[in-house]
Amino acid sequence: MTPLLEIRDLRIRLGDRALVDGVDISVNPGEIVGLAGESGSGKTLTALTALGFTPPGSAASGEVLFEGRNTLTLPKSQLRALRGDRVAMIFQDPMTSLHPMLTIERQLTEHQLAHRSLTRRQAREHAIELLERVRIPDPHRAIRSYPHRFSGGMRQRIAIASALACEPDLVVADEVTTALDVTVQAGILRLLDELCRDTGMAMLFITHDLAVMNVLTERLYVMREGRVVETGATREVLAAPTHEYTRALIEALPQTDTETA
Amino acid sequence: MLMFVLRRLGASLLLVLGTTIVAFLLTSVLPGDALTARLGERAAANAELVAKLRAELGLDRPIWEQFFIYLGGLVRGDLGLSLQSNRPVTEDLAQFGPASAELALMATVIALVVGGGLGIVAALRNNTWIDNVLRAFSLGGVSVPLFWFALVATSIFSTTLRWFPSSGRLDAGVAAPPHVTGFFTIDALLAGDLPLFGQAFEHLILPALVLSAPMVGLLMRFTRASVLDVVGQEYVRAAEAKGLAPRTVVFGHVLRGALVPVITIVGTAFASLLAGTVLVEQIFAWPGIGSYAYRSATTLDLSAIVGVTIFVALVYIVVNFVTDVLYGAIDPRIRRA
Amino acid sequence: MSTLLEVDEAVVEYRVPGRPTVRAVDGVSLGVARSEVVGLVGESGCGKSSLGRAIVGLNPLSSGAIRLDGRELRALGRRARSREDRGVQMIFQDPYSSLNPRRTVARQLADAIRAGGRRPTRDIVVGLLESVGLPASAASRFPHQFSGGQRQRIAIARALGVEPKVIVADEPVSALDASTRAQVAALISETATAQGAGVLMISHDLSGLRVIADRIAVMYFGRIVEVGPTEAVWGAPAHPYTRTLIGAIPQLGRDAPLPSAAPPRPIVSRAADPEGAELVDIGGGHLVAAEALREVEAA
Amino acid sequence: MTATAPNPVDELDRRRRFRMRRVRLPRAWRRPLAVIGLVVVAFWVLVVIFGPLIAPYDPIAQDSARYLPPSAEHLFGTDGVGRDVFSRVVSGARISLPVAVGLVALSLAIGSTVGAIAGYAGGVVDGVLMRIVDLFFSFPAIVLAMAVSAALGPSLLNAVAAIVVVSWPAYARVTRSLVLGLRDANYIQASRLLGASAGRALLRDIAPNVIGPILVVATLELGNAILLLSGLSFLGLGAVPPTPEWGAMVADGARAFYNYWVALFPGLAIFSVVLAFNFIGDALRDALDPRTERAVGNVEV
Amino acid sequence: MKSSTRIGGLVALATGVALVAVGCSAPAEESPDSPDTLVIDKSFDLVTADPARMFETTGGIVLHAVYDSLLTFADGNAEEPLPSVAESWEVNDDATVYTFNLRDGIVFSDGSPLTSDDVVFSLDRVKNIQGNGSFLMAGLSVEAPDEDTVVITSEAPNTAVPAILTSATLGIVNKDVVEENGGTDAEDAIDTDTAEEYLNSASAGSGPYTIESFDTTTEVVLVANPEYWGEAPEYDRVVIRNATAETQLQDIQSGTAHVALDLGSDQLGALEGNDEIITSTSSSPTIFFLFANANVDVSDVTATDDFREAMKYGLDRDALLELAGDGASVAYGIIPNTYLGALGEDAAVERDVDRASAAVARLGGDVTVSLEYPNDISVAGINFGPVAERIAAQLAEVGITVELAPGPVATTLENYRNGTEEMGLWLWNPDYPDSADYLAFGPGEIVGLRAGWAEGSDPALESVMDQVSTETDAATRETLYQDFQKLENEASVIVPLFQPAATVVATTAVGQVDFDPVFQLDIAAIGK
Repeated sequence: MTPLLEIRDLRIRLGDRALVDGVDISVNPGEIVGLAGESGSGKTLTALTALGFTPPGSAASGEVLFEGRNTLTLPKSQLRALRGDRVAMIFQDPMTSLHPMLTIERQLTEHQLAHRSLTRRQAREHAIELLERVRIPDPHRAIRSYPHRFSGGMRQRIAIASALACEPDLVVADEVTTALDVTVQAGILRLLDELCRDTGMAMLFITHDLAVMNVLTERLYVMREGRVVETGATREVLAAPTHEYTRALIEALPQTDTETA
Repeated sequence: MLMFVLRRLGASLLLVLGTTIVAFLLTSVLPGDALTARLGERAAANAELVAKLRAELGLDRPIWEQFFIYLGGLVRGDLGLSLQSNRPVTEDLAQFGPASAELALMATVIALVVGGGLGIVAALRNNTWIDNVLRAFSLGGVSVPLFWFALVATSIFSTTLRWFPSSGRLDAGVAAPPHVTGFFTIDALLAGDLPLFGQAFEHLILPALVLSAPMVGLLMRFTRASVLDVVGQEYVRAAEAKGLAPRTVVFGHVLRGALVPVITIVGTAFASLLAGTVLVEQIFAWPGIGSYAYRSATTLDLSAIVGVTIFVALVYIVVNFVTDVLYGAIDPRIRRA
Repeated sequence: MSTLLEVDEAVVEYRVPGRPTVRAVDGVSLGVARSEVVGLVGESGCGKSSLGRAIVGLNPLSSGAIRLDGRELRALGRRARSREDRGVQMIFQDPYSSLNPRRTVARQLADAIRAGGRRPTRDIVVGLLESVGLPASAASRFPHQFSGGQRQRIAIARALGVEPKVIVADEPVSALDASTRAQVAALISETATAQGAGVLMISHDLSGLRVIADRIAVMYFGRIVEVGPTEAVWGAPAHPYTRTLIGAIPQLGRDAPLPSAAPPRPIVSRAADPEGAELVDIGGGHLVAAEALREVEAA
Repeated sequence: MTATAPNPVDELDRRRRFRMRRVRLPRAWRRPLAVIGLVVVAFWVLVVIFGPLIAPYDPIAQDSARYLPPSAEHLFGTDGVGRDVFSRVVSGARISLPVAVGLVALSLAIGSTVGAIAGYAGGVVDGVLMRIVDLFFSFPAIVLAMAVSAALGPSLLNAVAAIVVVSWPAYARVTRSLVLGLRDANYIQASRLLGASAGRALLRDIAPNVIGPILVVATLELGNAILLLSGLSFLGLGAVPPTPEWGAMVADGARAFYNYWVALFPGLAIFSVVLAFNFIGDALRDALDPRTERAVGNVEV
Repeated sequence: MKSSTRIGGLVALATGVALVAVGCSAPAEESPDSPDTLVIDKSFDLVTADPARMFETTGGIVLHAVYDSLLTFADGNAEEPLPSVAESWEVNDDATVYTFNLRDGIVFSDGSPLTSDDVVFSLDRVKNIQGNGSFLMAGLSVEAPDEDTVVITSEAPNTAVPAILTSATLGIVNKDVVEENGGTDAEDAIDTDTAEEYLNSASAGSGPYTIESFDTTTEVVLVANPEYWGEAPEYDRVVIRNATAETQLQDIQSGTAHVALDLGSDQLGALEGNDEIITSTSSSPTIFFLFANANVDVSDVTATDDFREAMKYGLDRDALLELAGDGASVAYGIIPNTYLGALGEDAAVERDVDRASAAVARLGGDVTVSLEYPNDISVAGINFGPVAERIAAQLAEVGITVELAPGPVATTLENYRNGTEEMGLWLWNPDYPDSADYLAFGPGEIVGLRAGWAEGSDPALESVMDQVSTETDAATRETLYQDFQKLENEASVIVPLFQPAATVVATTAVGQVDFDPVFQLDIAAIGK
């Protein structure tokens, strides 16, 4: 199978500091791949290159092939055509990733209108469908509303709906449940899992929480200081880590078991 | 919501009352007497006449009595008689207020366009040489002594280049357009008199440009800071991640988010333009509230000083109110309530 | 077990003119014994932080009382806090704003030692630093020279410096990196209990608390809905909310399922159902709100 | 525009550490405008100190012909009564700068005391004090200053008094908002829990942390003070002749602006000093927590 | 112009103003033809357009064009009053009864005829309203024996009556119109007359112009009176605008205004070599003077003879004259050089630093005095500031430290009129063109009192004043006025400094406009 996203020997330097230091990652179509690591490990940076984002003033080398095109060298206009359409992003904090002064409708339709030849009405109808799909109650009313009317979990659902709007092949989800309460997180995780299965889209899921990683992702990359230290099928890796860093991370977690579930 | 408006209104009224009291007391306890200046050389020597005039103007009463008489008038919309112009202060304010407002609004528009525009550019070119040059430019605007700048500007653009007329709101002897707003440019347009509009505009533009200098600087810096603040927000990254065109991102997302603090500063800056108008109006012979304030102060024309003070306090309150309304229009979070 | 800190029917309300009064803490009673670690768990907005701040006196109580060794604590006023009241100390969530950026670590620790009624000496300062795993050289430095985890250690040392009877730790590890959380949490409970102090550890992370807490109290909508020994609460949660909470925690393990997503049901206020809000002992110091038992009966 | 969104905790960490690091002043000086500002201010300070040695003529002696254009003998020409403009500009620095510094110090002392009390005490005290501040804010400063100067007779001292009366509220507002922001900072609360009284917390814990931002405001206000003072002198309500005050000198020159040198050079002197202070203040403001930007800016008007 | 261009370049460079980008349409330049509307720039001191209440310079200029008085002056002549509303007049030997024959066929601007009733009403109204100009009617009473005759009787012999009657304050108003609008000439007119509002918006005179609009702060617009009995004026519409000397300079250079009245030597330099501008300079009757208070209660320094001597000889009048500009002249006595009895150059006081220093030494040296003056008014383009600064510099050379105490006229005037200024620098404009007006400078008179010079301080001087006020013979009066001034100079309480040049600047389109020594500007005469 040809990978949807293939990152080969990615190196990102900022001044004399190597932020990402030779990373290889691949994501197959329809696959949920996890990228784990602590702060400063370079995981977010690596994932963002899928959308062609690199920090200002940094130098990136290697290849980031999305559907065969290298997003590191792609012209800006082509990059824009990809973003939001073929590859979408969901951010950590739903409180800040939705524009507080724009209606939900605008935030769900503007990229549809930019990437698709749709009428405003069509885009709007699609947006309502999306809201239904992420289980926002009363979507017809919700769409005229503003983000501040919704709770954190609801906002994250809206952000997910926005990412789904153009039926992307890949979604990059960056710590999307970190800011949420566990009960809310559970709902979001189930929703993401279900959406990926239903639509066949792939997801690159970034988190520092290995338990979340365990329940959601199929394959896992563990990063540390700009390098991938361990990779494999998620449950295998977490059940029997080979790298000491992975082991240390697991040990740092509070001991939990499945008895009570 | 209604309670909120009422409370605000109440607070505003208290503010006006407070301002009135302070202005009244200050001007009353200060030495000096407008009456003297008004009397001719010979008449001033006539003690009987002076006493009679003082009585007529109520200046012989105790100060608290004067104050209550004044307050009584104030309630009826009577601000007393200006000694220098020899007519009701309200009439003076009605005449000079719009002149200054027109000037200040024009300066604000210029500042919004120039300062706002350059502020956006500076923010988007953050930490480049362009940013530094623009920053120097904005600080220059804030730092320039207006009275001197006005002199230099008239010397270049009126006297030497003759691009702009040097003084007044209209050419001499040209009748003002029919009074609707008191803004000659707008009134001329309303009257359908294009040449008159052109003339009014020509007179307006140079003093407005000079007056806008500090505001341009201020707005530029605020727009820059505010845009920078917003550019760092995740929702801007989100907009980019949606593949929107840069123009859409800047104008649709960044500016929208950056507007509230900018509006705040426009509001406060507008209300405080008066200090600038005093100096600028002096030099451009602009018959506005600034020159009126200066004349009132130097002639110790009590009613006029208090009148100007109340007027300015009212402008301050109105501007605050307008900014609040604008906030609501821009930011749905504030609209709630 | 003698109760050191006693929270008795505490109510905290926030009044904003023109808005309905918010009752953040709705009649909570809770005790912390000497050398005991009590975990207070709940999700955002449940009132756990309001309660924590009320206990140390940063939020005034609308009604109820906080007692330390039987003596009622007063909320912070304009005047200096009395020596007795200094017996409760707090460790804050954000390690960046909890230390004065303009004072050296030594001086801030000295303040704490003095507050506890001792004369600060270099030995005591160094001893405190060492007890939280920091080198003596840290004393002369300023807070900004430390990482988040290190700062939290300094904050712990400061709290310990007073030799307090009770430490309230408000989400002390949630701002730290995953790998250091367990260490810091353990450090708090170990050092404090070693001194004989009780600890009220506030957290949203039930699994994290489970490791260090002797007892766990579950807070929901301003009320404690279940409280009991950790293993009892974790192993046999009696209140539906506690069950939801536990079920939502993602697990490690080869056959860990996706966490359950059943949304927790909102509960009514104490005023609307005083009996349902009453805590009932279901054995072994395991208390649960009566409303939960009603549901069991109904089922 | 293309920046990445790093890990959240990461980002939080980085921003905070970055903020702390930037408080250290030397970084501010790396900005070119700040360097220019410092050089210009240093230049003027030297002029203030060595003024009498630099000035070739007595600044008030009417020794020369009137309105001589700039020449080797009179670098900046002579004014309407035959005084050397260069010497007057140089001596003017000894008036404008120290007076402005004193004025700002006075306003700052009054304003920040009121603001600190209002901010820390809160409640009724805050309400009353801030209403008073509001009152002065909505009061047309220049009118008040003009009236006071006109009535008491123009003098530098009266002008200074008038400006102090209208400028202290700005400091009160800034200080209040800073104190208010810090009052609930965890380390203040921690300090209170350790037994510090409100007053002690204000002085020992809050004061050192607000003094920086307030001094930045003061730097920026220094420029404003010079502008206001020279503005009043320009209107004939400030410095009394033959004092070589810059604003008054511009007024002298305004009468015959075609002899541009009389007004141009003192005007440029005001401009350069104010600009330099603003360059420095702006760089300092940048160096501090970005959150103070808004508070600082409000005072500007 | 050349130097202005250079400033432009320099300043643009220096400030780097980027305003150039803001282009503008063609400037509103005047065609070289004579303009339809004449624009005059004047620094306003307007209060009212009611002649009975008006007594200001600008008001005088405006109302002289709107109201005719019984007599007038014309063509720069200030010595011989000419007929106006009165075609001829006679006076009795002791100068107490003046009989005026009114001209036939004069009508007001509304077409109604002007009769002796209107004259009596107008003059009595001035008297009873007790305005600033009422003193002109002091001691005079008016009667109308018939429709064409007016008789004015003076309580004491008064040769100045014809000159007084030329004043615009004594302009003849239309009795019916003014009464209709609340006017009265009754004794209690001060309380009951309410015609001012009307007269500020319209006019009720017979002069060459009528008022179209009147604003005390911005501009006054006059239009030609179609009913005017005399030769029609050149311009149908005249705008008099309020402008400072600096603005006037800009306006005249940019063509915004055609006539500028207040340009002084500071501004005139800018116009040198400008061939679109015609300047006309003549002597002004305004006297700038300095006084040292003679009242010991005010100052025990300035009240001494030694101080006065130091002041008199310490001043360098020629150096002060420099500040007053080309065409100004040293005031040798208090009476202006064109008036009867003016002193000539032989009365000049030469500066004598030694003598002045010696006087200061007798005072014990190290004398510090305060000099007050108004700093917000300028006359003939001259600000008091530089003059005061130069006086201070000159007196410093003889050992007197002069602390300058300027202020807005509103505050300084009060001290001046209360006689509490230690030293004062002021000016005097004649109330009417007669030397009698200058007796005000004697001890016990208005100005004398302001200098703390009480009645009886100088018996010799005062006896001359008594004589001259009742003397009817012109030659004798001339000698007495000269004696009066010599004694004044001797006493040196009040030191006349200079008479400034009065310069009227006009564009070539309008042609030369001359200063009028009585009315400052005769609007109706412009362009003729």
